[in-house]
Amino acid sequence: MADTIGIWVAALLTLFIFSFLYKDNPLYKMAEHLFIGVSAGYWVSYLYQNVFKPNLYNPLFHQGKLLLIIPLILGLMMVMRLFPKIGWISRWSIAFIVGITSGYYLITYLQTNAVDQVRASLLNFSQINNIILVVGVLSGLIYFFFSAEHRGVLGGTAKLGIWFLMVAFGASFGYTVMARISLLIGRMQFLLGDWLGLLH
Amino acid sequence: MGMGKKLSQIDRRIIFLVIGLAVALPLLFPIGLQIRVSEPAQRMYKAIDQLPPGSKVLISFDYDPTTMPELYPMNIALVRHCFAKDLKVIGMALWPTGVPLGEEAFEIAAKDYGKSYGQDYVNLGYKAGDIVLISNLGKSIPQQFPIDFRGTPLEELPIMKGVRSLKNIDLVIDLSAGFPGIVEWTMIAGGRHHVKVGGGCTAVSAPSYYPYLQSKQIVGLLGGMKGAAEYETLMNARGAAAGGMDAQSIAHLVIILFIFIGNLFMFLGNKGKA
Amino acid sequence: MNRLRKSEILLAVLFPLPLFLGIGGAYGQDSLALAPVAKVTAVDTPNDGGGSITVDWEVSPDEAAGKVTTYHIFRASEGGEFQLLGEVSSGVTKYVDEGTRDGTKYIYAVQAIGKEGKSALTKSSPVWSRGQWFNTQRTNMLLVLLVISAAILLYIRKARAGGKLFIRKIAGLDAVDEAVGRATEMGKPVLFIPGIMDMDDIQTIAGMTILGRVARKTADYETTLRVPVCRSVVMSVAQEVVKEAYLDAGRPDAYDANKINYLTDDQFGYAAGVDGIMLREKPAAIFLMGHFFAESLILAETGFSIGAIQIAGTAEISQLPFFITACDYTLIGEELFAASAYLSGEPRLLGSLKGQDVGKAIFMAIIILGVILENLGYHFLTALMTTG
Amino acid sequence: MRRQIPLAITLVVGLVMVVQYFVPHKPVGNLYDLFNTWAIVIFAFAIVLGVGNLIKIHGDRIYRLERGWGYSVLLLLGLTVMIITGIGWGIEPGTSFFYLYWHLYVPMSSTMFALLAFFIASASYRAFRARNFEAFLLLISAVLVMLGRVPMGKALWGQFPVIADWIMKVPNTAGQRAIMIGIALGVVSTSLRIILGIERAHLGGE
Repeated sequence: MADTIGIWVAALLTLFIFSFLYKDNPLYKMAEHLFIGVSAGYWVSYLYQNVFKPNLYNPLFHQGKLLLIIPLILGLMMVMRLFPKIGWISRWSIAFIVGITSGYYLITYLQTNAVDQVRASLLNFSQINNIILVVGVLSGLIYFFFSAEHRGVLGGTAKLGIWFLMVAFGASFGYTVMARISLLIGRMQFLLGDWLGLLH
Repeated sequence: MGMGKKLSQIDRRIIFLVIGLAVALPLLFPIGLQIRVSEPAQRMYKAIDQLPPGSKVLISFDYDPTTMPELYPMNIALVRHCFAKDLKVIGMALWPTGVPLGEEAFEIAAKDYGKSYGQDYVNLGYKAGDIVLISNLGKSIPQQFPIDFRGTPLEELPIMKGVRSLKNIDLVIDLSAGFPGIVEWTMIAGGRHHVKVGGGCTAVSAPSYYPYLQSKQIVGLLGGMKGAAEYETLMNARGAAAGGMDAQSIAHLVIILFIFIGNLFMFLGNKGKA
Repeated sequence: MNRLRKSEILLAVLFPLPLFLGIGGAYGQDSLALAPVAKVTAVDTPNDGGGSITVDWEVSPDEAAGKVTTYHIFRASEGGEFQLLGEVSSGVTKYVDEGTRDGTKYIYAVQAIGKEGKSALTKSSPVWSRGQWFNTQRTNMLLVLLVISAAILLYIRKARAGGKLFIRKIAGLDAVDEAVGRATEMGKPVLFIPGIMDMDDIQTIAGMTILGRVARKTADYETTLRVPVCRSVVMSVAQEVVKEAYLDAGRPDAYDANKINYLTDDQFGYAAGVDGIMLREKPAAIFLMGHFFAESLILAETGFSIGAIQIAGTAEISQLPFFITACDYTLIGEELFAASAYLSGEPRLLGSLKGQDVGKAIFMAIIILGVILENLGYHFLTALMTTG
Repeated sequence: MRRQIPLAITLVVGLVMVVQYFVPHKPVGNLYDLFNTWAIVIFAFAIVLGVGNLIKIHGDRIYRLERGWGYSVLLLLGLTVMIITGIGWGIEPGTSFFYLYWHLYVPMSSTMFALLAFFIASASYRAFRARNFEAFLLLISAVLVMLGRVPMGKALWGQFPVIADWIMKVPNTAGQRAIMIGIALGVVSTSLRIILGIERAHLGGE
């Protein structure tokens, strides 16, 4: 019974949102606002149960890990942003978070997305595909080289580079289309199958 | 103003209707087209297949309901494969929204293979922290997840015996819908803690992960619903993804046709001007 | 009949066999049915902060026959009793103990376990763990990091000292004047969309620099500039930027703060709002500069359908394809930042851009050199570039 | 004060994160562990900020009975119910929180993104043009990939999937890699500027 009601509610909300395709209307606006509220509430409950309770409240108040007072304070400072007068205090916590992520990204991007990728491009030319790959990487990098005017050989190579980029963007394009269609298929499977029972 | 111009300014709602039908009709009246398995999916399959029974696999459910049609069928197919090979599966999530989805997939697959919670699989739940969390798992798993999703302390779970950190994990499988996802696992679990990483992602991000495949930073990759359908084919179990492939085919043809017609108008229009 | 008898005989012959061999039944659990593991080495796990010992062993000779299912790993503090630490499946020959106390001496032992029984313990020599001060596997990364950081910082310094730094022409930027000019001719407004992210996003910041340039042009040409935004902070920054540009152009009277307004934080709500503006006001030029997501194609499509000149720029790779096919000019990825550095003349941006170019040049040189060496059969550069 | 302390925090924390990569030994390693654990907790507080803003904006709208205040009531209702059920009785499957998640949140968020399929279709017809050689190349590659990655493509011509695989494996990998290396360098320079305090945009404009 509860499941049947749930499926009907879900189906109606799905249709409300799809109604936007015809034109913007109150049913869509209702679903949209409900959605924003529900998703924010979802995150609050989740973080409370999975982070706040086991990582801060329990260890701090039940296991006596007093050092956790510091992140508690930094966390509260973050929330102070809600109050314009003392909002500046949130900069301390933001500075902490930004420091951690900057330090982290600095190293990880350099390793995984630069050095590891360069190493993987040191290929043997026994296969034609390896040659194409190396030429593609080099010419693509030339395109993003801003210290010299793209003229002559450099210009030609940059041109080749942009072609490689375009083929890559084409692949992204194709895959994005694929992804969006898949999501629509998922919704249709729900409407036609779970709700109306027309699919087998 | 010729017919071309008029047609190119056709009411969008007609186009919406066409694409809606292109997806709905093949679902109602399936054609049953054959699915070809691509190399990255094959590699993912092999990576799991080669693991000796009892190996520990960590699956991170880093996706949400918006990408469910793509990643959920993969989730089921991958867990099934692990269970079929008698691997021990530890589930967790960097996205809170992924936990219940992973849980559901666990339950479905566990029923089919007669696997029991705590012994053969466990769901540790979600924890905030993104990259920082992954890095911490490299030091200690129980410290980050003192209890599992159901509130049981980790030391009471037989499956967690001998699992202290990522070093004791034989393969990380990530179901990735964006950030944090397979890139972060590759960077930290793979790059720093030397654990094998593979998994599935949305079709949107698949092209940008190919360099990691070529450099062997990831062992295999399933891209989008098609990737899921390929894995279902490899497992000989047609599921929701394989069932959607006819609709996917027709919708792609319709979109290609739209692009072609649109460009034809432009071409004709330009000719008219000249 | 015949078959039955055969199996009966077989049974009779084979039945005592397990007893005879001492496997199976009550005996098997305690007796040592399997050959022991050949050699167990335990060493301090290298390049870590301590608290960890790595145990390696050679497989039991019985593993090839498929008799081994798992290995048990034991640990004893010196003089203490062996305690079970963990188990791994057959085929695995390594176990990392992450729970050691630095400086304490331990002895490890490995035992093969099978259906038929188990083997004797094979012990390691005593070992203790400690932390290392430098991870030697990462020397290469340190080198790369230092060189690139130095290049970036040096160029920033040079730019600050007033040094001239050359940046190549960026095609999309030339089109800005053309687009604003056309809007003026047609007597229609110019629309600027700075993406949907907040001011803490570097793409939004880059977008604001370009907005300054566009605003300067619309001030000169006396054309209306519309800037609908998705974040309240972005609105106040955009108002500042535009006001300043109008002041610079000597036309502060033409500046209208109401033309730069906040719509909504919601992604699709914003897209619908901007669509409405496009359809009502029919701008002749549209700039999309900043961080865009799924709404990019909705915006670009509507802009295209009203026949506007569209110039886009974003570093969000997944949205670039839609801009490239639906807009007249597109700044691709880093070009957005280069354009912003070029326009603003900010030393830190220009310097960074130059420093990054040095990085690119180094990586290109390594690739060329590495490929040559690989093809000549030398692999040391590849090994050198392998990160740990 | 308001600027100096945050800059110092970023500098110290950022440097520790970089240095620990090279120095695993105790003082550095421990500090790094500690920071990590704290970061997770502070991250979690950010949600309070988001929800606080939401309540502020929509509470205001209801209070002033602005146009569409009814929608704001619905929004706050959804928010409240999810928070009360989730914090009060837990979030596991079987709870009322989970029921609401599954039948409200899941269908709505999936449908929001499914809308994009329609918009892509209409943009394909009305806007995606091969306006120059580059865009032409992009569209050709897109069409080949779209054909090659679905079963229909294979049914039409056996070589479509082979071509799509090749595009993905070779030119796509090359193009993506060039972009990746470029982005990595951008991240390095931005992070470096932030840690050293050359870049201060994240601390706000004042």
